[in-house]
Formats: sequence, C-alpha cells, structure tokens
Amino acid sequence: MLRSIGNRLGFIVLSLVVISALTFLLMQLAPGNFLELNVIMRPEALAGDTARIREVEAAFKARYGLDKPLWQQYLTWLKGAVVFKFGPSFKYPTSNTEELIAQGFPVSASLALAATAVAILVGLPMGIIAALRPNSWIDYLITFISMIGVVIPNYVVAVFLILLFSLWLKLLPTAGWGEWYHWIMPVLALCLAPLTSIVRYMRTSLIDTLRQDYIRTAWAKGGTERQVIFGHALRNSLIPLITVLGPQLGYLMVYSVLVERFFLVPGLGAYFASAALERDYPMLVASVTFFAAVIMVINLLVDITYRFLDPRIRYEG
Amino acid sequence: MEELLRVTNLKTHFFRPDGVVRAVDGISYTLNKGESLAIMGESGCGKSVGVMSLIQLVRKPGRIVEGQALFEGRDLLKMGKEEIRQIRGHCIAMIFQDPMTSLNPTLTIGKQITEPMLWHNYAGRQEARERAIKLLAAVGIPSPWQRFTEYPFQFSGGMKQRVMIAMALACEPRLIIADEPTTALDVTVQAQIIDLLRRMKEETGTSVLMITHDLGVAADFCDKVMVMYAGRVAEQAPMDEFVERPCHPYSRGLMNSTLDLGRLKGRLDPIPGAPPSLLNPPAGCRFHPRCSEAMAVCSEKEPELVEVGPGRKVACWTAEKEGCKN
Amino acid sequence: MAEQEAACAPHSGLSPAPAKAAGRVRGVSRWSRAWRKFKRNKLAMAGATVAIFLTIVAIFAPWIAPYPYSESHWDHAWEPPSWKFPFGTDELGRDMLSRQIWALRNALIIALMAEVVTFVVGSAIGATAGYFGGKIDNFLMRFTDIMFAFPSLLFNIVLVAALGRGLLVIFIAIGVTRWTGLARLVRGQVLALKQMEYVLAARASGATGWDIILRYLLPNAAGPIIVTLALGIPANMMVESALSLIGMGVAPPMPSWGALIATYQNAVLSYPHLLLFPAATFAITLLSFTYLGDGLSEALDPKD
Amino acid sequence: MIEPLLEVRHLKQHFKKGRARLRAVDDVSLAIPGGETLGMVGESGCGKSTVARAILRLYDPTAGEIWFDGEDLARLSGRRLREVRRKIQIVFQDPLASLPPNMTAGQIVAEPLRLQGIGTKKERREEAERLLDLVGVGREFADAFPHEFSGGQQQRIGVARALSLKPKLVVLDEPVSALDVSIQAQILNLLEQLQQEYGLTYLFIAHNLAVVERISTRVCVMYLGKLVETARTADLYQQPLHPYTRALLSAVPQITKRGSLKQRIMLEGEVPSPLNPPPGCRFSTRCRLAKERCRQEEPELREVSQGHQVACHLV
Repeated sequence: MLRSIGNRLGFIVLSLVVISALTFLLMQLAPGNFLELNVIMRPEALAGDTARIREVEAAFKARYGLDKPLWQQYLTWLKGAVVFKFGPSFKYPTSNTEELIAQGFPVSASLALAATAVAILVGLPMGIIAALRPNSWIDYLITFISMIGVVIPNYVVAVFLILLFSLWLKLLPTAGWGEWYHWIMPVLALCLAPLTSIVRYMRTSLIDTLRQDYIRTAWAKGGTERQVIFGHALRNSLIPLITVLGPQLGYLMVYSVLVERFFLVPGLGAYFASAALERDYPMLVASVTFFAAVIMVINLLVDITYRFLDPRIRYEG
Repeated sequence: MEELLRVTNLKTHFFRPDGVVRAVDGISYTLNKGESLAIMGESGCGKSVGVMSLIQLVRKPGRIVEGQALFEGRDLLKMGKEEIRQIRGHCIAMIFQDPMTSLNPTLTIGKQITEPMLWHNYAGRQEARERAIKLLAAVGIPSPWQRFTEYPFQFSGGMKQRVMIAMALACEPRLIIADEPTTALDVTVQAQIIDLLRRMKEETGTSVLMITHDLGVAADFCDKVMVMYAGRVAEQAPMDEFVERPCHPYSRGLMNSTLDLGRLKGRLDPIPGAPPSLLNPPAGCRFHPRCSEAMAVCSEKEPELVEVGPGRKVACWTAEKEGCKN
Repeated sequence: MAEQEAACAPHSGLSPAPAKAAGRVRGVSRWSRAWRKFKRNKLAMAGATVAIFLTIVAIFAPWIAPYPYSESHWDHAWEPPSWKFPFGTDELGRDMLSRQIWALRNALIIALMAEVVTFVVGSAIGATAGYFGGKIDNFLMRFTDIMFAFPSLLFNIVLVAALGRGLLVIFIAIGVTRWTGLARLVRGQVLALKQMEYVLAARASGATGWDIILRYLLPNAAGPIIVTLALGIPANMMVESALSLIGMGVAPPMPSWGALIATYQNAVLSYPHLLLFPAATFAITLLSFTYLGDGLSEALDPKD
Repeated sequence: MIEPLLEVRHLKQHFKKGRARLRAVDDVSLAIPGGETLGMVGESGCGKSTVARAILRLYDPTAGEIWFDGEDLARLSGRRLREVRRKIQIVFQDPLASLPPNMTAGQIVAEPLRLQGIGTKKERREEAERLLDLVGVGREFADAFPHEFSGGQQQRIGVARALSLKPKLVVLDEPVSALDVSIQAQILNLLEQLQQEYGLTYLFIAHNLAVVERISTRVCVMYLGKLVETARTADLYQQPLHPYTRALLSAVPQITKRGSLKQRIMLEGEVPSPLNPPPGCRFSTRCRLAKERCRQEEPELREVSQGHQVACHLV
C-alpha cells in the first residue's frame, strides 16, 4: 500500500514535469507575445519608435530572463516551482504568480466544494429514489432532469439562472462578489454537472447492486427493506461513489474558470482566462501546472480513501 | 410422518414485453419433516423459480399467479411483506449456487452470519456472536475466532459455501432450500459439502429441498425426487424406486443421458431436440415433441399428475393407461 | 451451464433456436437487432431526428441562413424577434438566426473533425498497446496516463493561445486532449477480445495478425467505439463553446455559441433575446446529439 | 508400440503474474496414438486447459517439445506453423464465447478454409453447408447468427468448424461441461460417431470423470500443473493407484450406488494456488498417506505396470 502510494507520487511528479515543460514549450511557439499585444502595438505608447521598442523589449526580456536559452529558462522556472515560486507575472509585474494563485485559489476551491456539497446532498437521494423505483414516473423525471445536467454546460445554465433570478424574478444581481447571496447562482450553475453524475452513478450502481446475488442472500435471510437496502446495497454502492466524486471536484476547479468570469467572481479562473487572452505566459504555465497538481492530488487522495474503504483492496494492497 | 410443506398448483409467470413466460405452471408436492426432496430438471425448467416463489423472492416481471404453499399450516403465498420476512432466514433458509457471489464482499463473515439471528431476535449480540463462532467450527472452518472478522475474499470457494451453510443454520430453520449448492465447486469439494449438509441435516433434523441437475448428487443425498419439465411436474417418486425404475419417458431419457462411473454401455440414448420455449409451450403434454413414446392424445391433452404407486406420481398418458412400465 | 433461470436473468436462457420455417432461415445480425432496439427508444429516435435535421442545416448553412452571418442591417440594430429577424438582431443589426446557424455549422465541423483526430490517435495507440502488450503497452499507457492527467480544457486553451485561433488548431487541440479515453477503451476491448475463444479458434486455424484485426477485433469492438465517438460530438461542442466563451475560439466575426453567450451576458437585462436564443439553440443541439449517443449505447449494449 | 500422432515431452508453460511465476503446466509428458482418445481430468486450475492451448501453440511454450506428425511444434513459427495448424483443431467449453458474434454459422464454419486459402468462396460455402448437415444443425441455418442458436446447436457449429480443415487431432476442451445432460449425451454421441467415420484422434479434457471414462481409450490425471497418473481407461478406473486419483474417483456421486459418498475417501482442504505450489509432491498437503519424503522430494512419473504410470513415492 505505502509502496503503491510512493509509486503514484513519483508518477505525479513526472507528469507535472512533462505537463509544465510542454506548456512552457508551447508558450514559446506562440505567435503574438505579451509585448506585442500590450506594449508595442499600442500606438500611443511608443508610436513606431523602433529604437525605443528594442530598448523596451530588451529590458523586458532581461527582467524575466527571456534572453537566456530555453532549457535554462525552464530549469530556472522548475527550481522555483519546487518551492512554489513561479516568478513574476507579465500582466501584474509587481506580483508573483504564486501570490495571485494564493489569492484566487481559495475562492475557486470553496466554490467547487460548495457545489460538490450541494450536488451530494441533492443528488444522492435523487439517485437512490430513482433506483428504488426503476421505470416509474419519478424515475423518468429524475433521469430526464439529470440528462439536462449532463449536456448543458454550466455557463449556459448560468444564462438561464440570470434570466430567471435577475430578469424575471428580480431577486439577485446579475453578478458580483462579497455578499452571501452572490454565491447562489455560481454554486447552482456549477453543481448541476456533478449532481447529474451523482444521480446517474447512484441510479445505475444501486440498480446493479440490487441485482447481485448477495442481495438476494440478504433478502433470503429475512432482512427488512431498511436492513437490506441501507445495510447491504447502499453501502456497497457508496464506496465506489468517491471514485466518481474525485474527478468531479477536479473538473469543477477547471470549469469554474468559465462560470467565475460570468459572475465576476475573483477566483483563479478570472486570472487564468485573462492570462490566456493577454499571453501572460508565467501566469499560464504556473496555473496549468498548479491545476494539474491539484487534480492529481485529489485523485490520489480518492484512491487512498477507496483502498481504505474497500476491504478487498485494503488487504491485498 | 408430519407434513411440513404442501405446495398446490403453484404458478409463477414472467410478464415480459414479448409475452408471458410460464416458468412455473402448476406444480404440487409435499415435504415431510426431516425429509429431503430433490427437485430435478434441466436449465430453464422452472425449478429455481419454483422454490424462490415459496418465500416470495421472485423478481419483477415475475409474479405468483396462483397456488397455495402451506408451511406448517400457513399459506406462504398469501403472507404479507412483514409476515414472509419473518419466515425467511428464520423458518426457511436458503443456500445458493455460487458461493463466490452470494456473500457481500464488503462485510465481514461474522457480521453476515450473525445478521439473521439479530434480525429475527433469535439471539442478542453477544449470544449471536458465540453461536456464529460455534457454527463456523461446526461446518469445519479452522480457527473460527479469527475467521469471524475476515472478509469473503479471504475464503476459498468451498469455505464460502461452508459459511453459507453456517448462515443458513443460524436460526435453526425447519426447512433449508439448497439451490444447486455444489454446482460451482470441484468434485472433491463437492463431496465435502454434500457430506457436511448430510451431517447437519441429521444433527438438526431439518428438512431439505435440494435443487440440482446432477442426478448423482440427488440420488446420493435425497429421500424423494421430483422431476420437472418445462414448468410442469413430470414425475414424483421415492429416490430408491426412481433410480431403479424411472417412470416418465423424460425421466428415463435423463437417466439414459446421465453417465455414471463404470456404467459403460453402447450408444448413449439421449432425448432428441431441446427443451421448448416457455413463452409458447407445445400443446398437450409439453414433452411430446421429444418423446419416443408419444401417442395421438399426447399432443392434444395435457396429462394430469396421477398416482401410480405409494408416493409415486406421474404425468404421462402411457403411465395413466398401463401404470409404470419396465 | 450455470443455471440461468428466469428469476436470475429474465432476458436470457429462454430464447429458442431460430424457428425452422420452410426453406432457408434468415439470421438477424447484431446490427439489425440493435437498430430495432434503437427504433423502439423514443427519446433516441427524437434525438436522432433533430440531430439529422441540424446536420442538414449545418451543411447547407450558406443557402439556408436568411442573411450572411456578418451582414449588418444598421437600421435594425438591437431588435427583438420579428418576422424579418426571427431571433432578433444584435448591436450591429446582424440577424441572430443566421449567426446561430453558422455557429451550429462551426461547432459541428469542429466537433466532427476533433472526433476524427480522437479516433485516429486513440484507436491507433489503444490498439497498438493492446495488441502487442508488454513493453510497448507499458510505455504507451504511461504516456496516456500523463496526457489524461493534463486538465484538458486548460491544455486546449494553452494550445490555442500558442498556435492561434484557426479552425484547424481548434479541432486538433480538442482532438489531442480527448483521445486518452478512447485509447483506454480500445486497449481494453482488444485485450478482452484477444482472449475470446473465437479469436483463439481463428488463430488455431492459422489466422494472421491482420485477419484477426480486420475480421475479429474491429467488427466486435466497433459497438463501444461508435458509442464513445457519438457521445464525443456534444462533448466536443461544449469544449469548443467554452473556448470561444473566454475568447479563445474561432476568430470573429465568425459566430460561435460560446462567443455569443459571452458577448451579450451584460446585455441580458435589456436585450434578453440575445442570450436566451443562443443558450436555447445550443442546449437543444447538445441534447439531441446526447440522446442519439445514449440511444446508441443502449442499443449496442452487448449485455442482452 | 506404434508411433504416436502427438507426443508431448516435458512441456512447461509458465506465466508471469506481476513478480510471481504461475507454473500452470510444469513438466508434462504425454502421447496419443492415432485414432485414440486421451482423456485428461483434473480440478479447476490444474492446468489441463493450458496443456490444450499449448499444444495448439496458442502460447509459446516455456520449455519442452510437442511432436506432431514428425515435427516439433514447439519450434515452429510463421508459415510452417500456419500450415501445420490445419491438422490440429480445437473445440471450446463455452459454446457462445467460442463463436464470433459478427459472423453467420456458414461463415464461421467456412472461416478456417478461408484462412488457409482453400477453395473458392462458393466451394467453401458448399462445404460449410455440408458440415452443418453433418453435425445435425442443418444447412438451412447457415445464415443465422450464433446468438440465435441454443447451447447445444452452438456447440455443434463449433464442432463443424473444427472439422472443416479435416484435422487429424481435435482438442476438445470441456466440450460438454456447459450443456444440460440430455444435450451432453447428444454431443458425445456426435463426437463418437465422427471419430469412427473420420478416424479422428481426440484429446478430451473434462472435469466430469464419468464423461471421460465413457469416451477415452487412455486417461491421464493432472494435479496442480503435474501429471500424477496415466493408464488405459479401464485400468485407471478400476485400479487407481495415486491417492489423488482414488480420492477423485470416490468423490463422484453415483446414481447406481446410492449413498456411496458415505464411504468415500474424504480429501481435506482445497487445491493450493499454482502461484505457490507446495514443495515435494504437490499433493502432499492434502494426502492422508503423505510421509516426510513426500514433502521434500518430488516423485517422478514411473511405469508400474504395462502402460500404467504413477507419480507417487508410495506406490
């Protein structure tokens, strides 16, 4: 068990190196760079003064170490990354990227966690009800609703939420951050996808479990519905549920990028999106690596929990 | 002998979109206290559904359509949810075919054995635990104290089937239904399990309904036999007589198809064809299309189960006319 | 055989041999059985009908769209839906219906092309890994694992940021982040099928590697692959619109659902039709393709 | 003694399983004279199916020789192997899993001919229909798909496919275990009839001792990857020498001797894992007669009377 966790950690480190190197390399291939977009192209700044442009460019490059060979740049970056120092951002030259991440991440993470919590609280009972009455009208209704969650992206949901709460009901402001009610629409928009996954997973898994031979054994032993369904079936379907939830949490982190922009939430997503648009490479590389690390660590934790909960894996290692 | 179970005209059908599958279509039999009855037949003849119906464990779209199953004078089929629940695992216990899948993989063996005792208030927590360990020892599981806290995957196939037997015995049931209890096991392990079942039956005096397709196992273990074909009873007989002189042409066909050690003879004489679809069974006697002795009447009218000797009943027109041949 | 009576498996064990009618017996292949099952599934049929309709609209967009997508009608700017402009107009007086038809066309082209990339890369890597096994398998699957760990949307954004916003870049970017799932599926299928007794029988009769791949592995692995690819279409559309939502999709003035939604989110209170219609058409498109895919997966389910 | 059609010498088939080594078949030698049937019995995991697949060269043997028709199959590869393969065919246990679901019965039976490049498409079709008639499926079902047949019919199609290349040796790997008794008997009759008509040689693998007794000329018993006893059928069943064979035979419930299980030789425990076989005689952990020697020294298979070989220190 410890050995396999060690293996996994090693693999995570390897993946992070590959991912960051790949992103780093890609950024060098980029057609329009930060300077062109933000300094040189702006006529009022330099007005075609070529000498001045070169000067600015050289100073910029020197400041960010871009005049060194690529591999050296990457190694320097990697050295910093090991101790969570990703260097200064292009766009916010006074802040280091890790500071921006440290500011934005808690907001994104708490949004994602809140959405997951809502999804579990609503999704679990829905899935269980659908599984216990398969092919009834309530099952069809739940399945239909959950289908909508699968296919409609969270920002489209966000549109409908704004139309509903802000335009028609006039209950909530379209966007903003700081008050408790600012959480409602982002969390609702975000929770639909994981909620759907939970409902669908719970339904199929519980229906499948109820068909197992050992459930028949439990009935034959004289268990009540509560004893058989909660004591045997549900228990066995809930253990693998966390393997569904883990990736969902990671997915939420990434996709909150879209929703945060929409509701003007100052999370990591906002920084990331503008970093991509404005070619703020240090920010991009750092946040991609950071996201990847978060997702992989979540998956590792899920795996460990799963191994711990399922006796078959717990004992065999 | 005292009668324990009397099943009369039991019908369990499956209502599927493509039609009604008459899996069990009017079977009747009795079982006395301390007796063991083998229910035999080939795949899909309804033998499993027949016994599952007794404790109302038939799953949708299956439904018990008709019949009566008097267990100690009470009709099992008319019982409500709670009433039948109190019968299951308490008065009537089951042992299933595949010990690998019949135990819950995420619960300890100990918990699974004590469950029926706790569920039926048969014993308190401590008592149940002690009894479970005693039972594990009785079914031949070494170091039961330790194994009590282990999980099913830590047991081999034969050991799991022993656990299933211990679990069935937990509340001292008056009837044990064993559904192909040895089919999934190797020969040497099968012998161990049959031996164990026999010992347990002798010690506790419980009655056994054993479903099997293996004539050897049935002949070795059971006092009586009932042969089913396509949802109907073909023949009922005491085991000794049946082995000597099977009466229904289908029983004879089965006997002729079954290979026995040291019973070398010329060409095997199997029954031609395959069992019919239960969606649309043949008219008259359901066996007549495969029967070498079929007469005109066989394809027109279904034969009744008639008594041809003490404890012997046959549903066949030839037997009705001439009694039991050969 | 393990007794499979009606109680345990209500859909198996009881089907009789094919009815012996006069003359030859016409077999029903798995494909026609799947088609019959698909036809019975009303949601799937509805999804398929809408999806086909939308595909036709997308193909013939230049002729079907009432106006060119970038044509401005200055005197009709910000108009709500009317007979002339069924979905209203935007700030430049462009017809929103036409813009959405073109958005559909773009989304579909990108989604389909990305599926082609996914299919080629995923099945090549999965099949190679599964067929050869050993070190090759190990190496390829490790590589797949690393790519799988890459947060795909972010990778897409990085790729587009690095390589530009061309159609080609976008669908390749989507394709190369989505193949990992298919590669794993194909590898699993190949590994399972390789052990099937009918493949062993073919090998025992002297089948070569190609015989096995073409006549045994491909036809029998086709079902799950088709399902994955079909469900990939709406998934790709979502990624495409997500990219354009944050300004990394196809370049304007070419319309895209994500960009339409992003552009008018601030106009929602004054001009709701600019947001409602794109969101609704996009949702309908995604739903129809998903129902189609779900129906396929049910119809091709080998379990019954 | 006549030259055997198939002779397997010291065959070993090991598999890597993580860091462990699974000794599925560990030094097995056997021979089948042409026209005879060698039955092979043993409990699950004893390696009997692995022997079958190794003979068909579905694996690369770890060690040993497989002499067939004057050639060592263990050394063949590529084209030569493909050519030899038409002389050995196999029938599997699970009738449905052994038929490709995307082909019709006719295509399945004609497939080996196509693979070997024999005949035109029309001739192959004609031959397939003839074979379907021969095995009792009937040519009118040539266009039906495997899932449309019952288990017995599926197995007949499997037999027809195995016969299409006119093989000399047919390996039957538990061909009737998945079938109901009445169908079992039909298939056994068919196999016997085909053997007589075409002079086929069978390697018949099963766990049902009665079936093996019925069909075999010679029988060999396997335990945990090893051959423990081999003899002519009558010798083996009437005078089993190895303690395992005896236990196995007495564990079979018999119809004609009711209650016979009461007097049987009870074997303790179950078969150990082939990943970690016991030292010395592999049966020693369950053998009531086991002595110290049995736990240390592995017994060789030796001839104790004409054609009767046993691997046991105590015989």
